[in-house]
Amino acid sequence: MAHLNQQTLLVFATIIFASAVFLHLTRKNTSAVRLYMVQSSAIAALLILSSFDRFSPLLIVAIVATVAVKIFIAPYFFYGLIRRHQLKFSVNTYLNTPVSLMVIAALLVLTRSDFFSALAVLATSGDKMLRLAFATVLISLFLAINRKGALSQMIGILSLENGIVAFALFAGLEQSPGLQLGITFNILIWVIIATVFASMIFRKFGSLDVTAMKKLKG
Amino acid sequence: MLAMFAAGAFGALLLQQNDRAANLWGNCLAIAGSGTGLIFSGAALLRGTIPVFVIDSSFPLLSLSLRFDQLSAFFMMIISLVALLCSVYALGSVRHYYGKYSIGVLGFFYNVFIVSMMLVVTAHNALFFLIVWEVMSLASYFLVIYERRETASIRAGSLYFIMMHAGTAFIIFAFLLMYRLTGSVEFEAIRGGIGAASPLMKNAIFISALIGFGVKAGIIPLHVWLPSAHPAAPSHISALMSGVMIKTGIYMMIRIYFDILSGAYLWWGLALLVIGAMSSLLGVLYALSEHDLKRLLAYHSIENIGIILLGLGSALVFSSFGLNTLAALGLAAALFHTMNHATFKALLFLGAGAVIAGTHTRNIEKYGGLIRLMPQTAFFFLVGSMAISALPPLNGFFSEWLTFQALFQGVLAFDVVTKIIFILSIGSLAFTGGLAAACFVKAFGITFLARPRSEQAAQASETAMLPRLAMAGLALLIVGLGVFSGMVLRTLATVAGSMANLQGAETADVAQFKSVSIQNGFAVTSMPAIFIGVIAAAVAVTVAVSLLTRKRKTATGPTWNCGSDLTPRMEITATGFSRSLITIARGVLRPSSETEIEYHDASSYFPRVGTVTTSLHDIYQTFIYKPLRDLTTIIAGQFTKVQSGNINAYILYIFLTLIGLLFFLDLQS
Amino acid sequence: MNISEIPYWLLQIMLIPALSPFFIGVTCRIKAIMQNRRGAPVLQPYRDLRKLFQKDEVISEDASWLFRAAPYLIFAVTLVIGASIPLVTTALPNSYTGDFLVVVYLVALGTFFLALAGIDSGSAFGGFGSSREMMVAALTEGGLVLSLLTLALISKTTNLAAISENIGSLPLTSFTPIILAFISFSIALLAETCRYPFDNPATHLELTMIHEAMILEYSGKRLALMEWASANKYLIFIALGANLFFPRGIAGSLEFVPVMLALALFAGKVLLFCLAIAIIESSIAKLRIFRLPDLLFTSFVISVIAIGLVN
Amino acid sequence: MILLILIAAPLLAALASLAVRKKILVLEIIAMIVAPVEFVAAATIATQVYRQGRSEYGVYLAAGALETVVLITVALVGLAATFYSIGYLREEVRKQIIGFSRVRQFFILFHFFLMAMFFAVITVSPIMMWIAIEATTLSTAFLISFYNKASSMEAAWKYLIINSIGLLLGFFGTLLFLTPGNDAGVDKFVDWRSLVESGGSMNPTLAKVAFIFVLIGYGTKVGLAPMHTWLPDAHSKAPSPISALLSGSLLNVAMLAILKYKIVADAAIPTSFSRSLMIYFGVVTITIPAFIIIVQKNYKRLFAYSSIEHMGIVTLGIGFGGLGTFAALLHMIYHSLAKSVLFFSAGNILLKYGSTKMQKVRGVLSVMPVTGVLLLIGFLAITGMPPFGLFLTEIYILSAGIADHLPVVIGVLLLLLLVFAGFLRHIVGMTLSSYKAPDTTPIACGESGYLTVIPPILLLSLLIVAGFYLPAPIKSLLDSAASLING
Repeated sequence: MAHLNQQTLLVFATIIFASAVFLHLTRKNTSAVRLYMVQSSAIAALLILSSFDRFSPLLIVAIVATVAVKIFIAPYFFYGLIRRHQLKFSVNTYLNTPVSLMVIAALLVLTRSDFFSALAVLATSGDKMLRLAFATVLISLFLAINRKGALSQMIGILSLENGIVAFALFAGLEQSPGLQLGITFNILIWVIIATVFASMIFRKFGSLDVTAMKKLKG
Repeated sequence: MLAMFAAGAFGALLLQQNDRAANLWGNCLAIAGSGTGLIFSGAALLRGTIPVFVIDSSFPLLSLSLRFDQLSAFFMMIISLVALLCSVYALGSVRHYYGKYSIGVLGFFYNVFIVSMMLVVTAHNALFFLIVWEVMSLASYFLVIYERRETASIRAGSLYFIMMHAGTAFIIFAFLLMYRLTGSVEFEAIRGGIGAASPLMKNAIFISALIGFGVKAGIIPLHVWLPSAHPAAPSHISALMSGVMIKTGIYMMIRIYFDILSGAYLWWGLALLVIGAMSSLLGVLYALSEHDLKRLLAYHSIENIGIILLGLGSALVFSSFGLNTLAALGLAAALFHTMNHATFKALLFLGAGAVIAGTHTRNIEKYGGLIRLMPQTAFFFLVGSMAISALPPLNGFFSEWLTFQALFQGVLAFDVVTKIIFILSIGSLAFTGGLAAACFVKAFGITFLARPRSEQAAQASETAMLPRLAMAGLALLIVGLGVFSGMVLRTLATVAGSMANLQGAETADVAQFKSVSIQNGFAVTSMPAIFIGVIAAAVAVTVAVSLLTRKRKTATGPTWNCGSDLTPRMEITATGFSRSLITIARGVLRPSSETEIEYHDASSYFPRVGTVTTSLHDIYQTFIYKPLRDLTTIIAGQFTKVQSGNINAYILYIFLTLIGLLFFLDLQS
Repeated sequence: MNISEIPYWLLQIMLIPALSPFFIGVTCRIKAIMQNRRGAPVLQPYRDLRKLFQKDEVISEDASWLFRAAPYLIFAVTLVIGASIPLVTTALPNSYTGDFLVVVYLVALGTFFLALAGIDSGSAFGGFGSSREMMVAALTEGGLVLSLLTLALISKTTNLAAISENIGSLPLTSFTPIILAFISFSIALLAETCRYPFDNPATHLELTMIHEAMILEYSGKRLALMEWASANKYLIFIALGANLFFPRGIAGSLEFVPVMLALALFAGKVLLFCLAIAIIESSIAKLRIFRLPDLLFTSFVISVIAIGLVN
Repeated sequence: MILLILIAAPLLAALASLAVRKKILVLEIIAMIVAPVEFVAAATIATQVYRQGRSEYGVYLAAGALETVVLITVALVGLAATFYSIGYLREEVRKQIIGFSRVRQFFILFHFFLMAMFFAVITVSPIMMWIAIEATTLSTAFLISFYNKASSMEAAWKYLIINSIGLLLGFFGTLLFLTPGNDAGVDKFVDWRSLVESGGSMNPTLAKVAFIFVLIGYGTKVGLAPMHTWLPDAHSKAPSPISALLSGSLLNVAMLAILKYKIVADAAIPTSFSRSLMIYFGVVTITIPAFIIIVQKNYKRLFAYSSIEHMGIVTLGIGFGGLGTFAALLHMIYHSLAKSVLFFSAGNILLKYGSTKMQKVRGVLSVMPVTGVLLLIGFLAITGMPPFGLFLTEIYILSAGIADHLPVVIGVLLLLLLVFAGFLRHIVGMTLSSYKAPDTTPIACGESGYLTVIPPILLLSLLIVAGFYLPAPIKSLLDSAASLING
């Protein structure tokens, strides 16, 4: 993606990163899904941009599939889940917002630190974006840790995946479209299964709070 | 021979539907196998050839290498001998189990047990050795828990198995160190390559081998499994375990300290002496306080292992000074006592088995008067008791004498610190002898003499023919080994001299009238002379007295008891018998005694029933094993908290691991 | 062994059983005198034995063959020991049973059967006697072995006759360890021969007796043998004390005159021992049974010190 | 061609099962046909690899020595688990725990699961491998929640989430490894071989970071502590044949991924890096379960923890290198066999006693003699008692580490002892103790059916034989695989 303006890329990277941060801040499940859609859209845009220099029909299919899964199907499932179980506000965290933000800041500092410079060799277009993408990965992981809601965890994981894809794009690590398709298909299945499970869990436990599941220990 | 045992093992397993057939098949093949083993090892021992079998395996490092050198052949002979007689005993005695437990399973593990012991003492590849060593533990474990509907057996078995496994861990460590030093697991190669090892390594090997094999041998404080495991097994198994199996630990100590590891350090021998002294003295004291016949015998095994270690320790001290002749003397003493203990302990366990079979109890307080009901068993037990109490002219005396002599030489040879340890070892050996005699007066007296103390004892009957035959064989062996100890010693001296570290050492002269002379006449004794002397004197006295008093009549009457009627309750009990000695040794034994008195009325002036219960605090449990177990449980509890059930925590672990490793990487670069 | 040795061998074998009742009598007599009694004549023990041999005997119905056989065996053992130790000469080459450990363990053999016989009758006394006897015997063993070992180490041999010979030729200056060992040995001697402060040979009171309790059920010839054996043991220990620790005067050869002189000297030494024992018995009280171990351990420790002082 | 069969057969079976209506027997027949086919195919591949060093189909599927080792365990346990499942499910159907649709669901997912594992093993593309391993997660999620109980839902959810996160991190690592291929051409198909070849040109620090991610990622699937947390839950809640497959096959497949990346990483950086990491993870992974095993109350969890511990041993062996690698691979095979036997017996016990609490299981040896013996022998095998092979491999692994990692070896020896003690206590309590029937529902003595005992018996016999005799082909396969890993 060397032909693209650094500035443009940084904007996308910031969008991806910011939506991950906002995922931490939001109190509503619906807005979380929306934030995910924003993030996915940014990824999709990046994908499309990157496809300009090596056009192939299969790639188009792959991109379309990705867009479909990430922007439409996954949110659709999530919305369905929210609708069915009236889950609009069921957001519960371990750390309160300020502390969460501090942790995020710490993670951000971490990605700025020296050890990360090794990854800079990957950067075909400036390591700023890479660092942001990596920060997204970590912050999304932190989301899965911090949130007690099953839905938030799922979104966290998907956001993590977005972060990785973004990282790959910024580092110029595109895979062949066939593989891209496979991965997308995988994610689709994952989203379906996870949604079904979330729904089943709601039926068994009466909420999507994962901390209710603590029978298995020791 | 292996085939015979294998056939015995699997045949018994196949025949397990039919108790009788399984018994016959399993034990007869065991007899045949151990008979062959006896001939084979005897031949190897006497001819001095060293048959070697090596079969390569498909696994790296492992080869099935068997070597019948002198030491192996000697131990093999002991095993075969005891196994032979125990099998004869078993043929007659396992009938109790018909219909109760599977005879086939017993036969299977019995045969596996024997054959694994034989392989243990002949294996010359560390890996192969470890395998058969563990198989031996495994087979004996299943024999210990054979009476599996008894909770005590299961508990004993578990303790036994865990201790064995712990021991094996140390043994593995010892071998791993040797492997590290020499890059080989073949004994021959290790011996060749280990010479240049650093002192630290050698000491580490010494310590871990000591712990590892010490567990098997039952040295204090690693003995805790022994008093519960030996009694739990059927009696012929106890005989084998106590008489033979624990000696495999001794065998390996000899093998490693005298054959493989060259250049012993002084403190090794001294450590063995101290452990030996402790084990022998404490073992016999614990035995004194025991009222379970088989447990009592088991504690005596600890005592005797202690005596063997005294011999071994002195040999190691001598060897560290390069005094090979003296070292060979100590080693020969240890070997002799090993063999003797195998015979008399086997006999005693078999006798105990016969008694238990007759009375259906192991509580010594319930016996009494059995000498009339089971005269032959009583006689054999008496022979065994005398031998274990080191009374001349039986074999136990000679090996203790030899051990004494080895220790005496130590007092003569060394400077103050070493000397004091030797003196104290002598003292402990002397006390041990006396206490063992006291203990066996109790064991034999309370069991066989006076009146039956319970219904069961009054209804006991003599055991079957074959068990008696086995016991007779062992008793004969005890007398024979005692009387012909000179000749035996000559063979043992060559065994001791065949060790790599003691090459060509001369130990003893066997001179005119089979008298044995140690250290150029420092000590001389003749077992045949003692034997003949005592017998001749006894016969002469009997003849003379009966000639003198042939007109005098002998009447029988009730025992005088100050005019009151005598009941068995008035006889001395085992508790009472040993109580004074235990009270004296309360500093080490920590006895507890509870006195319960029931009164006729509330006034507490007229006691109706008084019960005194004495027992010992198990200081090893309290101070070593229980804290260890508690600590483990506490740590385990902490580790359980890792699996808290909270999925967020689980993800956090992954996250932290990731961050941690990345930081680690940062630090590295 | 040639023909000329035979009389000396006979002397060696017969000396202990022949003289032991006499010295028991002597001890009793001395004690009696010290206690202002007249006492029985010194030959009284011989008369007692004769009387007992002529009596019928009653045996407990609970007793087994062991009870019957024990007296013979115990007596025989004392005979063997008596023949094995140096009495009047060190020239009898007894390298067969003359080892001090053999002697100690033969003593134990006698004790073993004595204790068993005590239990066998089923009487409450016998059992307690056995228990105490075994306790004392077990605890004595350490001191006994180590005190004799002191001598063995000094003379570089464990053969009693050789020890006797060697100690006799030592200069007096090297006597410190020997004296210590002797103290230790004396304690063991008192314990083994059932004397004050360990046992009261004169009573049949259950609180005090050890040895007598065990032979309580014996009568007639077997009692005679038991008493005689115990007398033998008494003399044996005194002889050991006399000839190992103070061997001066013991004959070094098998000629008539030195042997007879040695015999006389031996008798004198034994009499001295009897006197000492009688004095002890008359002047101290019997110890409580649980104080005995202290004394026996003292004996053990003294021996350890003695060995430490050797060379 | 045969490689294709390996994937096609389970796929077809799954589709065929999907089409079955009403008849359980048809499902069983399909499974019974397919399982031997897969096994024979795997065996044929093994022979091919033994003879020619490699078996290939097109550019996409290939198996070398290392793959074959894992393939054998998958096929073998798969075969046994198929037959065992039939017996197991029959019993459950008989008890009316489940009905037809559940059985069908079981078999469909079972076939998919097997297919995913086979594919993961024989695909040449790292990304495809990632996809396949992710597919195993997805196909087993519903198998774990098979009984639809709250606790099995919980287990499945944790399984799904944790593994997804782990695998995403692994995916990240994979991407990082792909950088060297980046230069050559954008659309180039990257396979393992090209990765190794271009490994030398990789930035060392980058390779290290990538390996850390891969190790954590796939390590989650392997059950390396502290990423193991899903494993005891999932393995204990799944139906027993699935537990056996999870423990006996899936862990090996995931381990294979780590091993392959290790080879790649070693091409870029000194082996000491990957080794020290693996030693670290090995030790932690042995330590945690070793302690938990002592206080465990649930026998299926006990076995699951034991699986973690054994994966730790394998990791440690690879970390030690040398003979340790060979032993680790062999250990994987032995562990698969032994652990399957244990899970099968656990299944039998569960069928009989209806509880996974050890406290409620007493006197197995009296109630079900065959299962009791299987459990006892399986316990001895899994704790590394001779004459079973695990003993030898553990010794090999320790001997490989004794020279450079003395404290580790000492620690591991003690931990193994701890495991043994814990196991002994539990197993003895279950098997040998006497069974007292509760008054309400006494348990009938006897086994649940021959199909529930014959597979474990056969596996056990194989284990015993393999403990005494290692066939030359297997040995040479292991040798070449080990030399691949050791570099």
